[in-house]
Amino acid sequence: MTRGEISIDERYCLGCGYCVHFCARGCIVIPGDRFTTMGYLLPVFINLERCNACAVCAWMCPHQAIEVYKYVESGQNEPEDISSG
Amino acid sequence: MTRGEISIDERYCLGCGYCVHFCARGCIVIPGDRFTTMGYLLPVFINLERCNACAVCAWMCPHQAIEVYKYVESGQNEPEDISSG
Amino acid sequence: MLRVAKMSQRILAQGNTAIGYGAVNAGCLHFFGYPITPQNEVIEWFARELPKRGGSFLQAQCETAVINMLLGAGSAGVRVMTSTSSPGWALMQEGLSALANAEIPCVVVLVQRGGPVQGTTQHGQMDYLSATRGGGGGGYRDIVLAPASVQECSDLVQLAFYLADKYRNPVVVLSDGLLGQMMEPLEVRTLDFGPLPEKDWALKGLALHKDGKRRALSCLAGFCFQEVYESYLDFIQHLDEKYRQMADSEVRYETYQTDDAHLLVVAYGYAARVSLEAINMARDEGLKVGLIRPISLWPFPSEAIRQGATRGGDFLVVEDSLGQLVEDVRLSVNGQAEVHLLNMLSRHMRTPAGMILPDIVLEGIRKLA
Amino acid sequence: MLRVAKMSQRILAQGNTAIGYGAVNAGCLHFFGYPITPQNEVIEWFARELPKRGGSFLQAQCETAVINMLLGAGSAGVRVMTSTSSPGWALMQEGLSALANAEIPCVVVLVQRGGPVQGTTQHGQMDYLSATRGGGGGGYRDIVLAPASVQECSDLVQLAFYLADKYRNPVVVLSDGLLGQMMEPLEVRTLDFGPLPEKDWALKGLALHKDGKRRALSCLAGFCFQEVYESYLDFIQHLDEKYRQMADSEVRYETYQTDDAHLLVVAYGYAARVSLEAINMARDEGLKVGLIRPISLWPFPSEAIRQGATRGGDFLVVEDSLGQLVEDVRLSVNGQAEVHLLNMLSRHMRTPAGMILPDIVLEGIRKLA
Amino acid sequence: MEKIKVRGAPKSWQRSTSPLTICPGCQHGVVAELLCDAVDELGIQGNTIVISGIGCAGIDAFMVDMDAFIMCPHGRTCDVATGIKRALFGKPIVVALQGDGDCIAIGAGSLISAALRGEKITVIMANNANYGTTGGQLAPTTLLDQVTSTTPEGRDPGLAGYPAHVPEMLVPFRGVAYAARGAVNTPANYQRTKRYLKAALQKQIDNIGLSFVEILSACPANWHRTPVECLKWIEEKMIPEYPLGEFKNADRID
Amino acid sequence: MEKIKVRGAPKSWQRSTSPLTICPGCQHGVVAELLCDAVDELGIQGNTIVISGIGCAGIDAFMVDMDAFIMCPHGRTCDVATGIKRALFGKPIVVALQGDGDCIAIGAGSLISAALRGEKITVIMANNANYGTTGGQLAPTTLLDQVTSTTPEGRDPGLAGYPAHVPEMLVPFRGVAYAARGAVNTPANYQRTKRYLKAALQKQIDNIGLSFVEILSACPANWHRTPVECLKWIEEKMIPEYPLGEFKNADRID
Amino acid sequence: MEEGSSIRHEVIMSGTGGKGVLVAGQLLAEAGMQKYNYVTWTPTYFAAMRGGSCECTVILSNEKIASPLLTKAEVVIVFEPSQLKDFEARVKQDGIFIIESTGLPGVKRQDIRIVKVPAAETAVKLGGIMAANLVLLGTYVEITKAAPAELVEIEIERRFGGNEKRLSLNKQAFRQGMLLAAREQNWY
Amino acid sequence: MEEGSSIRHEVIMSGTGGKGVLVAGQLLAEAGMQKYNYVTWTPTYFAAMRGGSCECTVILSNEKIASPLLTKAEVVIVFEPSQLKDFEARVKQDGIFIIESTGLPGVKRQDIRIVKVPAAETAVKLGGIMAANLVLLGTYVEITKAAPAELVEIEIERRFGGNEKRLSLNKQAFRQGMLLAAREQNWY
Ligand SMILES: Cc1ncc(C[n+]2csc(CCOP(=O)(O)OP(=O)(O)O)c2C)c(N)n1
Ligand SMILES: Cc1ncc(C[n+]2csc(CCOP(=O)(O)OP(=O)(O)O)c2C)c(N)n1
Ligand code: SF4
Ligand code: SF4
Ligand code: SF4
Ligand code: SF4
Ligand code: SF4
Ligand code: SF4
Ligand SMILES: [Mg+2]
Ligand SMILES: [Mg+2]
Repeated sequence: MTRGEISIDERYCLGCGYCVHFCARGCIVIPGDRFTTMGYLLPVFINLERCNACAVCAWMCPHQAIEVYKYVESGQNEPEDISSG
Repeated sequence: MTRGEISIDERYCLGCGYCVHFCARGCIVIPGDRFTTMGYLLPVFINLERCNACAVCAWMCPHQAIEVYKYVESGQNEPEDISSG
Repeated sequence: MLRVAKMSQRILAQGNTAIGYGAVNAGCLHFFGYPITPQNEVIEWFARELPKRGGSFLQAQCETAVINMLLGAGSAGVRVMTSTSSPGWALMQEGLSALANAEIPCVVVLVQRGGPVQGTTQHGQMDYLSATRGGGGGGYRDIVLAPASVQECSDLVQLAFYLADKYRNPVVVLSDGLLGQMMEPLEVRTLDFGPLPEKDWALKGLALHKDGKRRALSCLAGFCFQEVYESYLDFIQHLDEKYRQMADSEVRYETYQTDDAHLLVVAYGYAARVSLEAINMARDEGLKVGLIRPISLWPFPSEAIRQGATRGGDFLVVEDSLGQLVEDVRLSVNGQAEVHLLNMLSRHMRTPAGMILPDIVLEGIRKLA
Repeated sequence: MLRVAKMSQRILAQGNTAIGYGAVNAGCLHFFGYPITPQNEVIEWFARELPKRGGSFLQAQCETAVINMLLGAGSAGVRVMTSTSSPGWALMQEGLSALANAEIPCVVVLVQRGGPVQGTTQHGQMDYLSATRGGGGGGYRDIVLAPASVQECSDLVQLAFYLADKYRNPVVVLSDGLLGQMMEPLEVRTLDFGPLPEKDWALKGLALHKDGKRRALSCLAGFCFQEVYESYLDFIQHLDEKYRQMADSEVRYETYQTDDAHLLVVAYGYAARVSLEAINMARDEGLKVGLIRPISLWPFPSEAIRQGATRGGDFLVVEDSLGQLVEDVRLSVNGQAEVHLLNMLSRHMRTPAGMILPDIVLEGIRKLA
Repeated sequence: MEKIKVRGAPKSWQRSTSPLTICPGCQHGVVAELLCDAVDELGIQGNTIVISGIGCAGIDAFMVDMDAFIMCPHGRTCDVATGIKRALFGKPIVVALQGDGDCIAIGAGSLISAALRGEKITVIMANNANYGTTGGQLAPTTLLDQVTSTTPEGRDPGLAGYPAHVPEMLVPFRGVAYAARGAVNTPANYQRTKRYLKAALQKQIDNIGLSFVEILSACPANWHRTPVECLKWIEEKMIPEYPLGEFKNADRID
Repeated sequence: MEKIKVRGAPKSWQRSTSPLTICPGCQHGVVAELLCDAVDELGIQGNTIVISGIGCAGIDAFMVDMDAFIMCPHGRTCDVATGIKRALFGKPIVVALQGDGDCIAIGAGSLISAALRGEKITVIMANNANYGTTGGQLAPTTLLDQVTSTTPEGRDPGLAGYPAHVPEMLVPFRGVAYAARGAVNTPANYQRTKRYLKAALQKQIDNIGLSFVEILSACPANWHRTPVECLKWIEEKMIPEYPLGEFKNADRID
Repeated sequence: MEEGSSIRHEVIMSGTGGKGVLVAGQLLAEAGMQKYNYVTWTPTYFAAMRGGSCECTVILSNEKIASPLLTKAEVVIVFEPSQLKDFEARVKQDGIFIIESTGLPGVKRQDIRIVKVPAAETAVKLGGIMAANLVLLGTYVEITKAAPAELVEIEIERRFGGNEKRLSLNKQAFRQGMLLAAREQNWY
Repeated sequence: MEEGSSIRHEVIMSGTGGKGVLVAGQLLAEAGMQKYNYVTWTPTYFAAMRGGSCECTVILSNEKIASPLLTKAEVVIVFEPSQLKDFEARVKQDGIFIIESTGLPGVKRQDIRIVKVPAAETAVKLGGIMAANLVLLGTYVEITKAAPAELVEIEIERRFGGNEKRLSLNKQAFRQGMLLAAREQNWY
């Protein structure tokens, strides 16, 4: 199974919670005690195991704060962007 | 048969010729040598015999220059205006 | 002049909402408007309050529509108003001169923002020339009243309705973003300016006219009609006389410590408030400086300023634009005194939130007094 | 200044069509317009001629659209213009100040009619204040050029395009119904005003920019961007400097027999032509009278007028309005001389066809000289 | 035998006192006549206010013996009508009388917005396929290939777009109660169009929603045809592009 | 194992350098993202010019790495777009990016006229059922009974009219090549809406006519709901009033 | 072009819309373009399309023309009887007042020359009342010699070239007007 | 109201949109209405809806207030650490600078009294960061006694009456702010 990972850029995240809402695999949570540089509640990626790099969180993030990565065998050539899903 | 008559007000007629065109009974002509007060060709009512007071000429006159009369037996009560045809 | 007919309560109100209180106390039951910062509180006030009072509120599709709805409603003889800010004001120019041409009374509140037009969403005083000189196509004059406090926002709106009806002409209330947003105590009261003639010219359907005859209005008054004005020039002459009468009768201004002043500050709206503080500070330093605050921007208090000039003082105009009011001061002074300008380039910050603050005006005064 | 680059033919042309010749000879291939009397000949000329010359003509749905199409086309860096009359001008006020704010060059020809706005379909000079003071929302300045002959209609449109590009600012050509409709011989010629900087700011798609970087424009230039202007006040300061530079460099006027004159007539457009005739008549009677004809209404030739005033002559302003140009003359004279006004109330007939005729001006001169 | 008058100018017709007149054969006069007829038959003369836009069609407002705002700013007819309707709390019958340019070029936004609001007014648009007043320029209603003074080679849709079909366009609007198109090029069409006008006014009387009637109208001066030739042009060119009929007739909107 | 990036901001996305930002959860950002996605997939970044109207939706133009006229005068977006399209003789792909108020209140006349002309531009309307920028007033798209700051008792159609259905309205226009409505409240709708946008841009590339896409967009600030609640409101309230789908898709117009 | 000499002709033509006043003036101005350095043709009218009074002023001169509008002109032509009274005053002293002769009230001034031309009658006889303007123009050109008749005829041809019937009617009318003037030189 | 005496309080509050700066100022102004003849509350902010810097000035006085805007005020409260530098200069000599205490760079001026308040921390502890403004307001009221605390509390109740949770949070925050001030009167 594909494994993925995301990174959330604290400078851009406004804590709206869409990523949490839309990750069907429950990989993102808002702990409530962490804040972005602008003072908003920060979401955190917690589930490296389940993330399949589907990129839905990134599509739905209105503030382009998320980057999605996928683990591939070294040397394997994957499409650069699966957003057009 | 109904008999009618029209009068054309020279002050308002602009000589467009619609009345001539629309009188199905050929009661109106533009002789070409008569002019209105404003210098337009004047139409003339010529056919007292055939006019049936249908009022079409008056409807179609854009300049409200025509009045239509109808001959009725004295004392007979006719509708005032047949325009709503 | 300020005969208070009815007084009810004292509340803390924004300039923008004070406008609403003023209007309904003047018997205005009709508001047409369009959202725009920094006057949204005005239209929201009317949206909330008019229905409760049996009035009618409509948010139109744009400001061009708004001013033409005023033309329609004003033709019916009701008191009607709108409020807008600079970009919306720009869009109302054709309608405003149509109102002047058709001689329809109405009140337009212009809460100025920093320009040119869209410019910013914050305060500014850059529409002075357009308000006093008559915007788009020209040839007409509107009375322009400039409040400098929340109370005046309310009171001058009432005066505006009175003058609009008196002269059958639009009247403009020229506020600004700061005045509109700030809060001060407001005495909610009804002012009485005296009786007005009946609006026998209003369109209501001919069955409602005493003489049973139709009424017609047009914004080509002198061009089309031969009933009211025999010809175009008769109409223009009538306008000329009307504007002269306004100029003779409707000048309003306030002076402060002008008697012994060597320097006269001229400012309106928020800049006048700031200048007043600076004058107080300057007086504390022993500087002989006073203030002339035009309340009517058109007609302009030229005579008062001319008198100041002949008494030998110089002038400092303080305005939050690159220099507009200063033209009228120069015209009034007519070479009899020096006229200096402290303009928006002296704001305390470079963002749109920057303002002309008392210290800066004080500095300006110090240099001249 | 009038370096003729190319001359082709001499034709009898209306002022309105001369505008067309001027524009295409200035390389203008884009016209957006809307019909309105008395300038219909302009738009009809472009509708007929531009397609033949590979240009693009569009009749928009209204003037508000027109001025915003100019904003779009001007952003692309092409020479673009429109023409309108007073009501249309009023509707363009928001767009005009947006153009000034976004610093987009374009040319707007205003063929004035009798007002207020809709007023009449015939000549008038009632938009002077609005053209020179900046219509709707304020805070900006447009250069305003006023032709007084058919040849000048063409030549000044070319100058207008040059100045618009030079300053990245709209330029207004202020004509009137009479000038627009009259015919005179026109030398169809191309004028050369010298080189201009490349329009590197223009929007064309980033693939077409040398640096491959995007270009962005906005009519909230000082509010939104931090690339070009660091802040709002930087932008305003830039405008201030630009307007000062225009005021320093772009004053244009013509004098006639002013050297020994005791009375100086000031007039622009058709009124200047009529005044010239009257001055000739007055000179025949031995009256020492001359003419100052502002060609640029903004920047105004204040200095020339001030000099006239200090030499001791009085002034007679002749204009076909209730009095607008007279304000600028008064501002320039600054109390140094008497300024009299002969206005539209002196027209020879009371219908909209009435004009200020030479005899009437002569009478005015006789009273003063 | 006695002679009785059976037809003259309608009761609510009024001779214009304005120096503005219309050209010989201009059918805008018939549009005004029809409005008067409809108003007379509904008995609403004393309660009707007519707002006309600027243009030749606007001159019609001089010809009605009803309260009128004559020639309001170009294109703003529906806005002015809205203003007066609301100012008088819906009481009067308000008619917006517009040329095609006034209505669907510069006035498009005002009409659409009034339609969205379901403003209780009646809009009459006289469609003469050009701007009559200013000398015959392109209007949104100009036919394809029609020569006007701003489409000297004929209207090219690639550059100047397509003819506007206003009543058809208004059908999907919830606020619109009635939309029809008539003509006055024959006596039959005259009578039919009068029925449309009465139906439209009735919608307003019944306070249902906006009602709209377009009327094809000859412009001999700018079509460069004699008046009688114009009638033929209407029949052969205009009606095929602009079919006559009722497009919407709703008893209630919701 | 190697980590490769499969999704970040779109290629033609650009971080705004403007001090203007949008609120947390405002979906206008997604509209901008979708536009970038579509532009990237069509490979037209270097040839596209974006014209945005004034309003929160207009801020989107800060976020695209394309030539842009950002926040042109309110409602004139289609006019400015027309100007630039014609100035460059039809060469660039021109996108008019508007809020609902910008598009169908003050901009109604401009949109209708561009549609009548069949102007070769693509119009994107972000429908958030209110005026976001000015603090949540009534827009033509406001739902019936919806509370806004100028309809404090909820939108009453008798006073404030009916919701505007723009793509539906555009269908009968000959000049319109494409009209659709999408939403971004679910990943599926996100993808579907991207297809609409690409189809719309393709119409312009193929020079067919005006193309139009409405996108429902959450406004947490003025709906007074959390961002996630907004998604539900879109699903339950907005979509029933504003059904998603393609309403017109013409391969040629004539 | 006569070198050095200062020649100037000025004429005001007045009538109502549709009577060809403006066209007559333009034909004269166009013809004048060949002979004079300076020419002005200046119209004023009420509503572009729908009749109403209308007027134009033509000046032909070898020297720069200051005002294209004149309070009074050497020659005034009135196409419309009803306007006679208004325009009587606009003829310069010793000037010429050319008027359509049908059914006129008396002109009062004694210091001007009055030329009555049966223009409408003449035009109707030739085939159409719309040529009355050309009759009047012919009279004017013959009396004043402001522009050579041939140049005017070239302009008539240029303008009406497309429409043979109209062209020949107008040419005839123009010549007839000249003839009338030549025949009646002594009318006062 | 104290007759005859000339009392005046002036405060500038600054922060970013959404932090309750304007509300804090309004609560003070409303409360002041009961005690003073003259009150001004004057906001300036960037874009109405979307954050950005924002500021308000409140003046309470028994005498007419000339300018509602001040270059410098007796008291300046800064809600947003990043704005410290901009506002340091706007405290009058011997005035008070009330600042949110989390992670601050040093203030340079020696001629003013600096009051550091852990407002955010306090508010979060009480149940929500959005009550930080009330903490700061409490501190201000306790230090300056510009308005009686009870009057401010009445205003808090009026404004948040509909929302019990929010009301109690805000009231607690306000009192906590006062307490902090009372406890730390000697902070400099
Ligand atoms: C703002 C403005 N623009 C332009 C005009 C000039 N104008 C007067 S009427 C008109 C159009 C008339 O066309 P239409 O509405 O179709 O009426 P019609 O004359 O054909 O009956 C125009 C463009 C004007 N008066 N005001
Ligand atoms: C002429 C003019 N009128 C009003 C405004 C104020 N204004 C700015 S944006 C806007 C409306 C925004 O609503 P919408 O288009 O729906 O965009 P949103 O903010 O909801 O995305 C208004 C009325 C303006 N800038 N210019
Ligand atoms: S969707 Fe984006 S902005 Fe929203 S919480 Fe997630 S990362 Fe932050
Ligand atoms: S990429 Fe998919 S699975 Fe991974 S965090 Fe995002 S939404 Fe969840
Ligand atoms: S229809 Fe009327 S205007 Fe036309 S010719 Fe007959 S009477 Fe005259
Ligand atoms: S009333 Fe009828 S029949 Fe008589 S003239 Fe008129 S159209 Fe002919
Ligand atoms: S120009 Fe056309 S529409 Fe106007 S009055 Fe003449 S015929 Fe009628
Ligand atoms: S107010 Fe609404 S539309 Fe505007 S940025 Fe905030 S959420 Fe978005
Ligand atoms: Mg028309
Ligand atoms: Mg919106």
